[in-house]
Amino acid sequence: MSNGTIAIAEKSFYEVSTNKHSGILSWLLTTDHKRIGIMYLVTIAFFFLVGATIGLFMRLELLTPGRTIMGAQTYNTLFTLHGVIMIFLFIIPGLPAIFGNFFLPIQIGARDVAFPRLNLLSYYIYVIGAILVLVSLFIPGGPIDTGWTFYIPYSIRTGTNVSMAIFAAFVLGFSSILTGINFVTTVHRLRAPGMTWFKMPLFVWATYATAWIQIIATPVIGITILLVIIERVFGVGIFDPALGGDPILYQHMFWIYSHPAVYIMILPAMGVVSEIITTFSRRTIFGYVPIAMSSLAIAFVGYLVWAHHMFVSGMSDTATWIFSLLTFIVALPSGVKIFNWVATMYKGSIDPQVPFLWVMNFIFLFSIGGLSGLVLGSLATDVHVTDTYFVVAHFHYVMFGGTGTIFFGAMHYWFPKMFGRMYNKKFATISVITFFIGFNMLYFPKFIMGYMGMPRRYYDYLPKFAPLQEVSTIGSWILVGTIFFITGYLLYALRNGPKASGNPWGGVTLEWHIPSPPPTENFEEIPTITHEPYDFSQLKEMEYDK
Amino acid sequence: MEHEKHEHKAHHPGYGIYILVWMGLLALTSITVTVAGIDLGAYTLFVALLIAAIKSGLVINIFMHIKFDEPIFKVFLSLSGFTLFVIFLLTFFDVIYR
Amino acid sequence: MTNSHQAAAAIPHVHRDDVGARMGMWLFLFTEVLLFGGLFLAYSVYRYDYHEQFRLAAMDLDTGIGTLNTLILLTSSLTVALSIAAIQKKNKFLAMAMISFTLLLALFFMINKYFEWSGHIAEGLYPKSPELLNMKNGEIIFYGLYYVMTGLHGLHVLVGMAVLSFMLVFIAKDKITFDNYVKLENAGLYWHLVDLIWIFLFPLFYLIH
Amino acid sequence: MFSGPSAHAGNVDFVMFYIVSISVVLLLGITATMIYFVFKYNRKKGHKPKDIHGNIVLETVWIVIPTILVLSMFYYGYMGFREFRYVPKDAFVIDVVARQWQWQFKYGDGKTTDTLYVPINKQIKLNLESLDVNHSLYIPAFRIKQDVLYGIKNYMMLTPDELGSFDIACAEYCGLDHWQMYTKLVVMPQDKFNEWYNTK
Repeated sequence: MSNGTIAIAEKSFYEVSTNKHSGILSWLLTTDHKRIGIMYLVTIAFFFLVGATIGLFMRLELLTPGRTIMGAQTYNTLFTLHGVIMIFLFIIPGLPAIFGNFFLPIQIGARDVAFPRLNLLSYYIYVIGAILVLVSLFIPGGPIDTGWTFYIPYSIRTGTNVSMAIFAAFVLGFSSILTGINFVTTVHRLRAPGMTWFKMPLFVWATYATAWIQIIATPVIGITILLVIIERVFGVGIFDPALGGDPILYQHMFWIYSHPAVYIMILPAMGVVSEIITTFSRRTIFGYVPIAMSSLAIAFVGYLVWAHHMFVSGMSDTATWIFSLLTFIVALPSGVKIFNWVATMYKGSIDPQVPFLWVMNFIFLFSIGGLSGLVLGSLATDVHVTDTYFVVAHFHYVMFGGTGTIFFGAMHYWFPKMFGRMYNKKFATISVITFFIGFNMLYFPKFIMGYMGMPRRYYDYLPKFAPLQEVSTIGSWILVGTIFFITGYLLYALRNGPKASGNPWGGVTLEWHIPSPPPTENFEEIPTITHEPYDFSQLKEMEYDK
Repeated sequence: MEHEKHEHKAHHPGYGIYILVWMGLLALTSITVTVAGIDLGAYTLFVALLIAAIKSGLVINIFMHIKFDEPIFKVFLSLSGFTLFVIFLLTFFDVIYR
Repeated sequence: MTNSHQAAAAIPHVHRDDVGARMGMWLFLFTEVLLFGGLFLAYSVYRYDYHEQFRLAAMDLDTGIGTLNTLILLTSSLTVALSIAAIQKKNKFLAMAMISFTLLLALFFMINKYFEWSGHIAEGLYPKSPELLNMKNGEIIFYGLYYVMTGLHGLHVLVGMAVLSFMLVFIAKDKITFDNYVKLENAGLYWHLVDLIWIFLFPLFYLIH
Repeated sequence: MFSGPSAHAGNVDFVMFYIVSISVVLLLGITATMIYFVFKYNRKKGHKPKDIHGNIVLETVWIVIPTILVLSMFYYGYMGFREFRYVPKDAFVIDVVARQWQWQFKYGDGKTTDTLYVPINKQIKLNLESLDVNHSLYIPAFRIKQDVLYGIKNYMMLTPDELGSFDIACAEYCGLDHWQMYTKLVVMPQDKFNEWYNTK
C-alpha cells in the first residue's frame, strides 16, 4: 500500500461520531460500521453467555441418573433454547455481524459498507428477534419445547409458544439477509483502487461467500417457518400429515437452509484463520487461489447435501445414496483449506502468540469435527449414530470447536485494533489451555456414548452411561469457567490494559495500516493498493520495528 | 428507438418498446388461456409453464431492463436460478423414488 | 479530498452509487424469488403426489377472475416502466400520472382478490372449515397452498402499493428527479417482481385443469 | 473381529473402524506437522520467512488422495446400507406402531405385545407406523435405526444371529417422555419362538 504508513493524528471512532448526536444516541443512531460492529459484539456476547449458561444447567441435570435439578419438561425447553440461542442468536450472526462489519470495509479500503443505514436496520431487526425469543419464554403456554429443528408434526401439536419463538427465527433470518446483501454490494462496489479480486484478504473472500449463502438460503427457512406458523394459527394444511401433508418435505425445506447455514457459521471462521496464520507466520499464504476458490466452492456445494441429515427419515433410498455421495465430495474443499494452512506454517517465521494458539486449537478441534463428519456421511454408520450423542459431539466440534474457537481467536487477534488496548497475555495463554482441556472432556465422551447408543435429547440415561456423563459434566465446568474468565480479563483490559500500537502483531492487511482504534471513516485518504494481501515485505515500508 | 438512446442514458429504452412488450404479454396471456381450454394431456403443464417462462423473460429483460444493466446482474440472476433448479432437482430425487 | 477531510469530522462521507443501489435491490429480489421458490417447491411436490385431486380442486377456481387479474398486473407493470421513462425525459406530470394509475390498478387487483376469497369462504372453503375437512387430502392441501401463495402475493401487492405511494410523494417533492431516480427504479423492480410471481401463480392455480 | 448380534452390526463396525483409522492417521499427521513447524520455524530462532505461494503438485495430491479415500468410504457405507434395506420375499413381517410414548408390536395372527419377540437367524421386516408425531426405532446393539412417521410408510430389516435381550430406544425427539420410550428386543430360538407365537 503506497499510503500505508502515514501516521494519522485523527481521533478514533469512539470519540467522533458520524451523526450529529452525542452520548448514547450517537451510538443508537449510528451508521458507522465499526460502532454497529461493537453493538453487535455486546449483544451477541451477552446471548452467547446466556446460551453457555443454559448448557451448563443441562450438563448439571445429566450429572447423575434420574432427576438432579429439574424435571423433564424444563430439560426439553432448555435444550431447545440452547439450540435456538446458540444457533440463531450467536453463531449465525456472530462472526459476520461483529468482525465482518468491523473489518470487511477496512480490509478492502472503504470508509463504510454500501448501505450504512440498512446496516443499522439489520442490527435493530436482530434485537427485535432476540427480544421475541425472550418474550416467548414468559408468556402463557410456556417456552418452546420442540428442539431447534421444529420438526413437524410435533411442532404443530405441542401447546408451547412455538409460533412466537419461530417467528423470532424468521425475524433474525431477515436481519441475516440484509447483512448479506450489504456485504455482497460492498465487496462489489467499494473496493479501493488497485484492490482487485485476487488482492482481497481471505477473510473478505470468506465473508463474501458467506453473504451469498445468507442471501440465497435464508429465504427458504423463512417461508418454511411462516408455513409452520400459518399451520398453527389458521389450521391451513401444508405439512400436517393428518391433512395430507408431508412431514419429510418439511425436513427437506428446513435443511435446505439449515445445512448451508452450517457454512454461514464456519466460512468466516476459516477466513479469520487465514488472516491469523499468515500474520504470525509472517509469510504469504500457501495456495491463495485454492483457499479463496474453496470458499466459493463450499458456499455453492453446501446446497447439494442438505438431506444427509435425513438418511433414516424415510426418504427414498435413491435420494439417500445420492446425498451420501455428494456429502463426501463436499468434505474435500474443507480438507484443502486445512492442508494449505498447515503448509503456510512451512518455512515461516512463527511467533505462537495467543491468537495463533487459538488457531492451533481450531485446527485440531475442527479436524476432529470434520473427520467425524465422514462417519455421518457414510450410510451404514450414519444409520447407527444419527440422532445420538455422536451427532451432538460432531457438530459441537465443528461449530464450537470451529467457529466458537475462532470467535475467541478473532477476539484476541483484533482486540487491540478494536479497543486500542492489550489484554493480559498470560491469562490468555492459560485460557487457551483450559479451553482445550474442558472442551475435549465435555464433548469427546459424547462420541463414545453415541456409538454405544445414547440417543440425543434424552432427559435421562441408562446406568451404563453414568461415568462418561460425569466426565462430560465436569468438562462443562472447566469450559464455561474459562469462558467467563476470558470475558473477565477482556473487560478488565478495556479500561486498564496497556495501550496497543497500531500494529501490535506485525500484520499487513489494511486494518494494520491505520491507528488503533481506527479513526472515524477509517482512512484519511482512500489507499491505492499495489501489494498482494500477505506481502510482508511491506513491514519495512510501514516502519514496523518489533 | 435509436435517437432516444443517444439522448438519454444508453441503457434505457423509451415508451414505445415498453408498450410493444406489454402488447406481447397480453397476447401471450390470451394464448395461454386459450390453450388451457384444449386438452393436451401431459403437455398442459409444460405448455403453460413454457408460456409463463417466456412472459417472465420479457418482464425481466425489458421492464426490469436487466438486458441493459450491468452484466454482473445477469450472473447473479443465473446463480439464483440455478440454485432453485438444484433444490428442485434434488428434492425430487426423494419424491419420485419414494 | 479536502472537502471530505473536513466533512469527516462532523458529517458522514456522502456517497452515491446508483449501480450499488440497484445491485442491493436485485439481491433482495433474489431472496423474494427463493422465498416463493420454497412455496413453488411445496406446490410441485404435492402436485406430484396428488395429481388428480389438484386437477379437480383447480376446477373450482374462476379462470375469469384470474385472467382479469393477470391483465391488470401486466398493465400496471407497463405503467411503472413508463413512469421511469417519463422521469428520465423530465416529464414529472406523466411520471406521477403513471404511478397513480398503477396504484389504481393495484387497488382493482385487491378488490378482485377480495371478492374471489369471500366467494370461496361463502362456499365454506376455508382452513379448518367442516366442508374442506370432508374433502380428500389433496384438495385440502391445494386450498392450503392456494390461500398461502395468493395471500402472500397479495401481501406483496400491498407492500408494493405503499412503496409506490412514497415514490409519488418523492416525485412531487422533487426528491426523485431526472438525474436521480434510482429509488423509483428500485420500486419499479419490486413491482415487476410482484408481477413476475403472478405470471407463474396464474397458470398453476387457474389454468391447469 | 467385527462380530455383533447380527452380521450387519459387524459390517457397520468394520466401516466405522475403517473410517476412524484413516481419520486418526490424518488427524495425528496434521497435528504433528503443525506442532513440528511451530518449533522448527519459530521466530525466536531468527528464522527468515520464505514466501511460498503454492505448489500445483501438492494441491493436486491433497485433492486426489482424499477423493479416493472418501469414495472408498462412500462405497463401504453404501454396501452396508444396501444390505440393511434389502427385503427378501420370505421375510417375517412384524408391524411396529409407535405413539407418545410407547411401542407396540403386532404380529400376523393379531398378537400384540410391547416387547419385540423375534426368532433367531430369521430375516425380519419391521413395518413402521406412528399414530401421532415422529419417532425413531433404534436398536443400538444391531446398529440400526429408522424413523417412524405418521402417514408415511417406512420399514427396516433385522436379522439377529445371537440370542438375548437388547435395548430398543426412540431416537427422534417426540415430546415430554421421549427419554422413557425404551423397550426390549428379545431374540429366541426358533422352537421357543414358535411355542410363544402359538400360545394365546
